[in-house]
Parts: sequence; structure tokens; C-alpha cells
Amino acid sequence: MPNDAPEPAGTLTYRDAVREALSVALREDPRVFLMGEDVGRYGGSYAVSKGLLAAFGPERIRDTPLCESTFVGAGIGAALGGMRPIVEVMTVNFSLLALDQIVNNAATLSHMSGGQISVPLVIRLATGAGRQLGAQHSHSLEGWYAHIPGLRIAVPATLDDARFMLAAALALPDPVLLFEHLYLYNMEGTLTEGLERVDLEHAAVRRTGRDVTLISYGWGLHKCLSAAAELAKEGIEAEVLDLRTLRPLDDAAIMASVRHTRRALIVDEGWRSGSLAAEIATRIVEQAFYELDAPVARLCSTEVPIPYAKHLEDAALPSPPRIAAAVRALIAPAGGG
Amino acid sequence: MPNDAPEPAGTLTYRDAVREALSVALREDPRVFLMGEDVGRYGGSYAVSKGLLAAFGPERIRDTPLCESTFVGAGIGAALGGMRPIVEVMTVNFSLLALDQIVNNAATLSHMSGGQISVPLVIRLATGAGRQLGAQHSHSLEGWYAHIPGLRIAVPATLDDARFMLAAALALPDPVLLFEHLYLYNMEGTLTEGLERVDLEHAAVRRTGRDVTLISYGWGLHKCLSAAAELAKEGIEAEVLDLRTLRPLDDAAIMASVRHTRRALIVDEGWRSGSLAAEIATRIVEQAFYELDAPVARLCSTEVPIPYAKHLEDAALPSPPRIAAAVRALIAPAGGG
Amino acid sequence: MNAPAAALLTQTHGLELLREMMRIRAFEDRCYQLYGQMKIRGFLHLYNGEEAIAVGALRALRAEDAIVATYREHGHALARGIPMNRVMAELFGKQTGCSGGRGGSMHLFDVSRKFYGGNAIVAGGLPIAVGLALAQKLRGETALTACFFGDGAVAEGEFHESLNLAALWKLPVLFLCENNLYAMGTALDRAQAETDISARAAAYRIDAAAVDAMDVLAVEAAVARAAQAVRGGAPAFLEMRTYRFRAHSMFDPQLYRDRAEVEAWQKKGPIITLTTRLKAQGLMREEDYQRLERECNAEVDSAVQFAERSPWEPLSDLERYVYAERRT
Amino acid sequence: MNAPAAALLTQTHGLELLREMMRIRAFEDRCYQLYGQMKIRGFLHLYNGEEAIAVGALRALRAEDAIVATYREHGHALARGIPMNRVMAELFGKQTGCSGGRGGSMHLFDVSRKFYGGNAIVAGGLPIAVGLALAQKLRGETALTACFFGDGAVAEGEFHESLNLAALWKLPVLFLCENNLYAMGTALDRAQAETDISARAAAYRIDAAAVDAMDVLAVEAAVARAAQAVRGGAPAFLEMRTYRFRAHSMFDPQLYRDRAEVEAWQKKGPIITLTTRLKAQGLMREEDYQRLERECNAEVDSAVQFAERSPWEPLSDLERYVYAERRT
Ligand SMILES: Cc1ncc(C[n+]2csc(CCOP(=O)(O)OP(=O)(O)O)c2C)c(N)n1
Ligand SMILES: Cc1ncc(C[n+]2csc(CCOP(=O)(O)OP(=O)(O)O)c2C)c(N)n1
Ligand SMILES: [Mg+2]
Ligand SMILES: [Mg+2]
Repeated sequence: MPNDAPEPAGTLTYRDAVREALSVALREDPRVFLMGEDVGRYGGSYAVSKGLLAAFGPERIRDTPLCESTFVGAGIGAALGGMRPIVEVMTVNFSLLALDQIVNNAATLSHMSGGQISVPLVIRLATGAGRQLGAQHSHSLEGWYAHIPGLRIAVPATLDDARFMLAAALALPDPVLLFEHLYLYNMEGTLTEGLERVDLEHAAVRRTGRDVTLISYGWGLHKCLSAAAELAKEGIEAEVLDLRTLRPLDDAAIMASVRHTRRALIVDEGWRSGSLAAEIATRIVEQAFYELDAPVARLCSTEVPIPYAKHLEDAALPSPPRIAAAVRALIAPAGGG
Repeated sequence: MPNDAPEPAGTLTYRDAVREALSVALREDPRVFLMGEDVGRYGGSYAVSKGLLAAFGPERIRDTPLCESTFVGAGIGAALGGMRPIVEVMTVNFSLLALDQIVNNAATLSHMSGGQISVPLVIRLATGAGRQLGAQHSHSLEGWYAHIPGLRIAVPATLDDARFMLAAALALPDPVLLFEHLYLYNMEGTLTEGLERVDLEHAAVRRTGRDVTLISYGWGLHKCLSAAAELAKEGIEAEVLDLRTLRPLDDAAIMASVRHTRRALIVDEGWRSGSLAAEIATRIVEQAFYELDAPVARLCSTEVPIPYAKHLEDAALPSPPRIAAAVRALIAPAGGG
Repeated sequence: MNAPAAALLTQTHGLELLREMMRIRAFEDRCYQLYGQMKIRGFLHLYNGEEAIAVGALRALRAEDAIVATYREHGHALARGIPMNRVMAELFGKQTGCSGGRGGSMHLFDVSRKFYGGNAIVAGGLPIAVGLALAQKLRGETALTACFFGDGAVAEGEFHESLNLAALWKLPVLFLCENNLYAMGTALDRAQAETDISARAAAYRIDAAAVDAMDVLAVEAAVARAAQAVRGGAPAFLEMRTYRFRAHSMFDPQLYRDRAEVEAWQKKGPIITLTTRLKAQGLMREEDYQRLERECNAEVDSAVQFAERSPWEPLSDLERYVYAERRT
Repeated sequence: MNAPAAALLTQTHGLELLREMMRIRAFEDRCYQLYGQMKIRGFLHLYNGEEAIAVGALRALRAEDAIVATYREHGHALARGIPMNRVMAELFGKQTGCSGGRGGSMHLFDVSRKFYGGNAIVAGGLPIAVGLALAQKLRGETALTACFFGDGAVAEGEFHESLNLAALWKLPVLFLCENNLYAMGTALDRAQAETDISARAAAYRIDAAAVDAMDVLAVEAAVARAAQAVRGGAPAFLEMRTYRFRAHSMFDPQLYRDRAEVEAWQKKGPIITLTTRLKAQGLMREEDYQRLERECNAEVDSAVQFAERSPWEPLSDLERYVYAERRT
């Protein structure tokens, strides 16, 4: 889905922001290279890396054969060998083929070697549903990955993060997985002026409010912001927290917001059972139980392999109306509270 | 770890119970066969299938080459083709190589085909830490797998379940993963007299109590039972719930027990963040928030790749003393409550 | 390459093959339009140029044989006999689709015709095919399993594992590699150290041959021969040399190949090739061709109407089929 | 098979190779005992019978070359020069172990010696080796990466993917397959449709040869030759034909092979073979052999003492190293 239309000055897409991040990283550090399926000649399956091959050449923009386990493992090896590889796994769906390398090697080598080794590897993956791609191409597994110690999981949801998270990830000595929601690639906007870097530690309040905290990330963040705008018309002021990193989670930011609003709804595009939303809900209960005015609530994807048909797919995913409805239920529960 | 010592009449090990379950299944249904690495000539890496090759021959006790993705996928195909395969993945650690087949195929085919297909496949996997096998051989990922719709996850923790869950799994038209904790294989006991079958739907109260509910499964169940025995000496009566199936979860049984005791501790050998324990805690909050006398608590594994050294490994895993301590803290919290 | 089975060509046979390829072409061309009209969504991979493979192979196989295909499988589904209505309705996401609208273009299923999908994970179908063949062998059936996959799949580990297992266990799998020279934008020689794919199969002691897959008769003959060998108790492998005329999917600017290369291949496409031959041998006239084309378009028209008029699956059924519904 | 480099054998050279193999043998035999005494736990895979591979190969390689091994890697660690004390301490789970006690037998590491483990997932090390070699190539180093793995790994998808990638990108990887004829209890011909492993590598256009790995000199010569080719800019593959004298691990009743088979191989073991040759050529007497054995045992004794006396990692450090500690 390349987007070649001319744009107003300063406007760019999320895709452009990621591409810019890649260009800068490649320019600034000779140890950095990009490797993955069709990142070069094809221009990236989501056109993210378009033009990079011409700019940096085939040694640094490396098209791989279809062999997810091995090119991810090779990324680990190259990181051990002193490089700073950025491995693109076309989508999270195919990363299941590379899970052994990610979980058994990338995540363990540092600890298992008594700290001798670090694996400064960045893996970028497109993630998410919403494009009618069917069950095998619509997984939202970033929350699932966040279960694994040794990995860092980050989700750029804004243009600023799309532009700067990569550098933050490359600066860390650990394996970092960056999940880019495929729905966001066409999102347009401008970068915050003067911003030069972001961290991979803190959640960010994207809208302030007093009545309830909406906790989300990725595309879900934008759904929450829409819902919050809607709710504001009814006089409900929702605070919206962008988690930004799913592992580690920024407990302090979560609790600060929840203590302030005393109500929380977690919006997560993962399936409900065993979702990241469950983890966050549990932490809130563990750390702020007595400060809650209502049970923590969560809105996740329905527990089905995501169907192709649009009406079914839409029904399976969280949406602004459903978020707003969940907030209303939380604020004026039928009974109790 | 074969165990050839003679035993008192009626006594058997968990390993024997699984072997008996396999024998019976193979005898009763010609569509059933067992396939996996070293299930035949070697006798099973945990000696579970010892003797089966001699009894049933190499067509039905099939040694595979090392190719987890393909022999699991072949199990799916054989199930589609009218067989009832039992695939043994030697340990859950190696199942990461087969995750694509499990998540993208076994779990999706029924829904994605509009219900035309079912995948009556049983996958058996040894799971768990506690044997000083190091990070790559000590995963406890059964709770993680329970995130995936389309799969059924069951964990036999007792001899009865080791003996009868397999038949229940084979009778279902869906893919079922049976996780056998490697620490349990040597556990001895007797089967309940007259028992002929078990279901894969209900959790089971393994000890009744009024003060707190301990929720667990697998080896964790036995740790809870030890802790409960210890706590009883202090006058604390813990109810112990064996989940038995992790997907679907038996919410009714969980809530019934928690409503009764008003306090819950979940003991889970998975890593804490994104654990099954978080899911259960969240469900309790969602369904029984106003009936709780204390925040739900959980005890999970420390978030490290499991280390080799015994003292470190022990420190990383839940243990009866730590369970007992968590219960005491829950019953007499430092503040609040 | 196999010699084309020209000697055997009768008029009926030739016209049937031609019609089947033209049906698929007409279907694919309409899909392209319908995508532009947003009637079809998701990923759409068209089969233009490769029709001879599905048509020749499925004609040489038996109804009892199981089929496993990829995300580029409209042609295989149609050649297998899944009604065009049901395939088109699936692309529309309708309840009457062959997967109830849940699968879409990449996941066509028809178990009554032993069509086991439609798999969107490259090489993901190979292990399943091995398993279906294992079941066939264990059950003592005479059927085989035909597994279609692209040249891109050859690099994946599952290709290797599956070929080895099929050869080791002497399973009735017929591996059909659709080598169209590209995996998305990656040319074969940028993906494979050894680009002779049929030679690769020999490393597993599997009988293998390369076939000029622009010649539907050559495909049919090669598959018939290979199928016989497979029924004799060993897997076989055919590399189908072909070319994809359209983009990989609807989001492909085709930066990786020249227009000239595409045009050169189009000139030797399977439909043109067979048409020329039939005409040269006096088995068909231009008006026969025109009539066939009209008939195919009419079939597509009515499939579109069927799809348009079909109902959506009710929302209340969203959670059905995640687990199989037990039919007592 | 390569002709043994007998012509080149000097006394020093021969005795050094013998001593190194005997060190490993003495170490492994002691490990066996220590396992019985529960000083060593977890899975323990001994290298008896295969010593010529690690010893010959590591002698032929340079200190700058990176090494990737499997869970059966004590021999490689010792031959690479990791002090025996640190290896033994690792097996005891002590803080002074080469992985700080966190790795154990299957996960020996020493990055200062470019020893990158110790991998307990069969074939899991191959992609890492490919990546190390990619880094070497991109950085313009003269070093190569040597990757050891068993015959069982050949069936895994990662074997295929890694060989293809190394060949395609002309990476400096030396693949060293330790073919001991069994993967746990599965004999080679029950795992591979094509049992000639070195022939398999040719399918990726990688130069390959088989080596009599009971002959340490043949191993050394073959690795030296292959390493030279690899430094010239292409991967190479050696199939090391060997045999494992002991059980797969400590939990293996060895139902799958005869005692007679084991004994026949033991008679042509690498230590006996070299000893016989050195004696026959007058380069060693029985008392030299005895002395070597005493010295090796003494080294093992002191390694055990070192391990025994070493401290445990403090419990408070359990959560260290999950993420790398930033050294400014
Ligand atoms: C495991 C996996 N990796 C990546 C993709 C993305 N992808 C879809 S099709 C394709 C190219 C496949 O090429 P080939 O096998 O030659 O089939 P063709 O499309 O040419 O018919 C890729 C990379 C995928 N679907 N699955
Ligand atoms: C992916 C994976 N599957 C299974 C195992 C269990 N396992 C450990 S060693 C082994 C046999 C490997 O044989 P081979 O590669 O020949 O090496 P050898 O032990 O003979 O040195 C198996 C099956 C594993 N460690 N990893
Ligand atoms: Mg192709
Ligand atoms: Mg072996």
C-alpha cells in the first residue's frame, strides 16, 4: 500500500516515519543493517523500506529467502558478532516459525551465559487485524510475546514513536521486538517539533481525564482516543494511557493514572483469555485494589481465529463504540459499586 | 528415568498410567497411532512408551526424525485424513519449532473452513522445570498456549487423570494439548477404583477448606497440597482446586470456591507477567470482585530463563513454603483489608 | 522437460482443457476488477499465466485424491470442481462461500471434494499433505495427496522436513512446485543457492522432473505418470516451470522485474499456446474460441450475481466453529 | 574419506593431540562418576569416542574463529582452551563456572574465547553460526565460524535453511556434522531418506567431504583444508564419521543398539588408534601413555577440587543478566 500522493509540508505517514528511522539508523551506525523478506527489491511488503536498497545497497538492505527461523537466528548471531541487525519479520504471523530462535536463544543467551553475552537485536514485525486478511494473517500476538523474560516489547503508536523508537531499541543491548500495527502505516500527521529521542521505559498519557483510565497501545490507542472524544460529549472525561512498551510494563504510570481516576478499562486487540489486559488488570488489583471504585474492566478481541468477512472481523475486534459502551457500564454499573 | 523396580499390587506411577492410557487407546481404536521422536526403539525419552513398539509395531508406534514442525503438521493432516493421531513432542521446549502448525493450522482450520473441518489431534508434551535442565529445557508454557482459541489445553496432575484424560482428549473432535509435568512421571499411587472415564471440562476440588482457595494445576497442585497440609497445622484451612483444563477454564468451579473462601491464591509455574494466573485473577475480579475479602494473589515463577544451578532454580519456582507464606500474607495482610 | 503428449490430443480433450483454463482466467480477471470495486478484500493473489498447472494436474488426478494448495489457489479450487458460485461467494465473504465467508481468497475449502485449502503460510501446507498421505497409507487407500506450493517455499525448513519424511516413509505425496521464478519480489537466484529445484528433490531420493508448465498437455502427462508412480508407493516431485502474469498481490508495484520480461512470457502463455495448437491442428476455429470466452464470462457473471445476492453469516454465529460442533 | 596425514606426524604433534583427547576422555569419565554422586545434575551428554573431532578441528582452526556447538560440547570447550576448572565448576553449578553456573553441561560459554555455546535445541545453533559468519564477512574479518552439530540435526528445517543461506550469501561457515549414527535411539537410516550426509550438502552447492573421525590426524587435515576454502569465501561442510561410546545421556537404557556394535567401534576409537600408531612409529612408549593418563587425571582431580571449593552464585543475583547490564 505505498502512498505516493504529495503531502502538505511537514506532514508524513507512520510508514514514512519508520522509513526515516531506518535511514537515519543506517546512516549513523555502520554496524546497522536491515534484513528480511522482500525488504529490498520489492520495497518492503508494506512499502516501509522502499528506496532504502538504492540508498544503502544490497549488503545493508538484505533480501532473505523465506526462512524465518534461520534469518532471525542469523540476526542473533550477527548481533553476537558485533553488528546491530534490524530483522524484519514481514508479519507477526510468520514469526511463529522463528519462535524457537526468539524464545530459546535471543531471550536466554544473556542469562544462560552468566551475562557474558548480550543480544543487541531489533526485530520489527507488522501486527494486527482489521484488513480482512483472514485467520493466519491477523494475529495480534505482541501481548503474548510480552510473557517472555529476556525480551523487550515495544509498540510505536504515534508518529513520534514510529520515528524514534527504533533508535532507542538499537541503543539497548537486549533483543527488542517492535510491533508496527499494519493499520497505522497510512496514518498521517506531523512530528513533534524539536523531539530528538524517545525512551523505551515509560508509558505516556495521550489525553488527560478524571473519570476513567483507558489503557491501550498500538491501534487500540487510537480507538480509545476516538471513544474518549465521544464520551467527552456526554461529560465523561477519560484519561488515555499509551503503554508504549509491553515488556517491561510501566507500572508506575498505570497506577498513577488509575489512582487518579479510580476506574480502568484496558483495551487490547489480543484475544481475551491470557491477554496482556489480564496482566495489567491483575497488577492494578495487586497494587491499587483498595483505591478502585469499580472492578478493572477489559475489552479484548473475541476468542476466534479472526474471520475474513468484514462484518465478522469488525465484530471480533474492539471498536470505539464498544469501548465507549464499556466505559459507560463501568461508570454506572447495573448493580454493586 | 525408567523405573523397573517391583511395586506393591495396585501401585503404579504416573508414567505407568500414561502408558496404560496409550495402550488402551491403541487397542481400542485402529485409527489411533503414536508418533514422535524416540517413542519407539528408545522407549520414549521419559520411558513413557516403553514396550509399546513391541506390542503395536512400527506402523502405530512411529519414530520420527527430528522435525517438529513437520511431524506435528503431519499429525494435523493425518487427523484430517480420518486417523486419530497422538503426537508426542518430546518436551514443550521443542514445540516452539512447531508453533506455526499448532497456531496457524490446528487452531484455525475448523473456523476458517466454516466448520467443514475438524482436527481431532492429541499432542502430548512433557513440560516444566525443576530438574536442572537449564533455560532451554525448562519452560512451563501450558498457560501461554491457553491463549490460543481453537486449542484445548489439559494438564493431568493425578494418576486418574494421567490414566483417563487421553481417552477424553481422543474423543473430542478438536486439537487437544496434554501437558505432562516431567516431575510427575515418577509419582506413585493407585487409581480410584471403578473409575472408567474423566471429562475435559471440569476443575476438581482436591482438598476442601474455608479460609482461602489455592488454584493450581500440574506439579503446582502437589505443591499446594503440601502447603495446605502445613497450613492446616496452623489452623488455616485451604481449599485446593485443580484446574485440570487450562482452556477452557472452568469459571464456575473457580468462582464457587472463591465465593466460599473469599480469598484466592493462584499458583502457576509459568512466568508471572502474562501468566495464566493473571487471567484467572482477572476473571475472579470480573466475576466476584464484591465478594472478595482481599485482593486476589498469585505466585508464579520468577521472570528469568530458568537457571541450571539448583539453588537458583529452586528460588525461581513456586514452592510449598512460599505458597504457605503467600497464604499467610493474604489472610493477615500488613495493612488494609 | 517432458515431451508434449501431442499425439494423443483429441478435439474434446483439447477443448475441455482450454475451457477450464479460460474459466479460471475469466474468473481471475473479474476478481481483479472486483477488488478495485472493493467487493473483494484482503490479500488477493491471482493465477494468471499458471492455469495449465491446476488444470493439467487436476485432470490427471482422481476425485479420491486429496489436494493441498496455497493462497494462490482459485484455479485449483475451480479445477477441482468447487462450483464457481461458491468460490466467488467466498471472496465476497458470504455465507454461501465455500468456507462460509470466514476464509476468503487464501482459504478456500471443500472437504466433500477433498480440497484441504488454501494455506496462507508459505510451505505450511506441506506437512499437512504429508499427514494426509500418511492417513491414506495407513488406511490402505489407493488415493494420493497432491501438494501445490511455490518456488519460495523451497527455502523454508518445512520443505526439507516434509520431503524427507515423505521419502523416508514412502508416502503417497505428489509434490507440485509451481516455479514462477519469483517469491513476491525475490527472484529464484536470490533465494536459492541451487536454482534447479527438481534437482533438489533428488537429494531426498525422490523421483523428480521439470515440466514446461506453459503446456497443459505436458503437465497432464507428467502428472499422470508421476501419480502412477506415487500410487506404486513412493512420493514424486514435479517442478512446474511457469510464470505469473500479474503482480504478486494487489499491493505490488513490481519494481523487481521488467515489463519486457512479463510480455515475453505472456506470449507463450498456456492459453495462447493451446489455442494456437488447436487451431493449427484444425480442432478449433476462432468462433469456437469466442464462444468459449462468452460462456466463461457468462459463468463468471452469474457467479458474481450469486455472490452479490447471497446473505452474510449472522453476527450471532461469530463464535461458531472455533471448536468443532459435535454431530453426535 | 581423506588420506590420513601420517607423513606429517611429528612426536610433539602426535603427543599433543593424544594428550588433548585423553584430557577430554578423563574429564568425561569423571563426569560420569560425578553424576552418580549427584554432583552434576540435569542432562549430561558425554563425548567419549568422538574426541578426535573437537581436538582435530580446534587445532586446525584459529583463535579468532568463532565456535558454535551443541549440548554434547565439553570436548569442544576444553579443546578450545576454556580452563577445565571453569568447565567443571559450571557442571557443579558454581559461580566460577564458565557460565556462572546458570548454563550447566549443555550451555558452556566463553565469549573471550569466541565460544558461543552450548545449545540444547537440536540444530538451534546453525542459524546463529550463519549470523556470526555474516558479521565476520560484513566486518571484513578473516575469521570463520565453525558450527558443530549431530546427524540428528540434519532432519531439522534449520539445517536446510542455514546451509542454503550460507551458500547463497557465501558466508564463512564451516559446518561440522558429527555423524555418530544415532540421534538418541534413532539410527540414521530411520531418520534420513538419504543417509549419505555429505552428499546432502552438495544439494546446496556446498563443497563437502566425509572424514574418518576416528583418526584425529585425518580430522585435523580435513578441517585445515576446508578452513582454507572457507576463508576464500564460501562455506564448506565436513561429515565426521564417528561413534558415541556411551549412552546418549544418563537416562538411556540403550535398547536400540547391540553391545557388540558398541564394542566393535570402541576397538577403533580415536585414542586407541593414535596410541597404536604413535607406538608403532616409535614416537611413544607405554610409560609415556601412562604418564599422560596420570597427568590428565591429576588435572581432572584439581578441577573437581576447584569446583567443590567454589562458591554458589548468591540468591540475590537470581534476576541478574536477564537483561544485559549496561557497562556505560
Ligand atoms: C512463512 C511465510 N513467510 C512470508 C509470507 C509472505 N509471503 C506471502 S506469499 C510470499 C511469496 C511466496 O512465493 P512462492 O512460494 O514462490 O509462491 P508464489 O506467490 O510465487 O505463487 C511471501 C513471502 C508468508 N505468507 N508466509
Ligand atoms: C529440537 C529438539 N528436538 C528434540 C530434542 C531432544 N534431543 C536431544 S539430543 C537429541 C538427539 C540428537 O542427535 P544428534 O543430532 O545426532 O546428536 P548426538 O546426540 O548424537 O550428538 C534429541 C532428539 C532437542 N534437544 N531439540
Ligand atoms: Mg513463486
Ligand atoms: Mg548423533
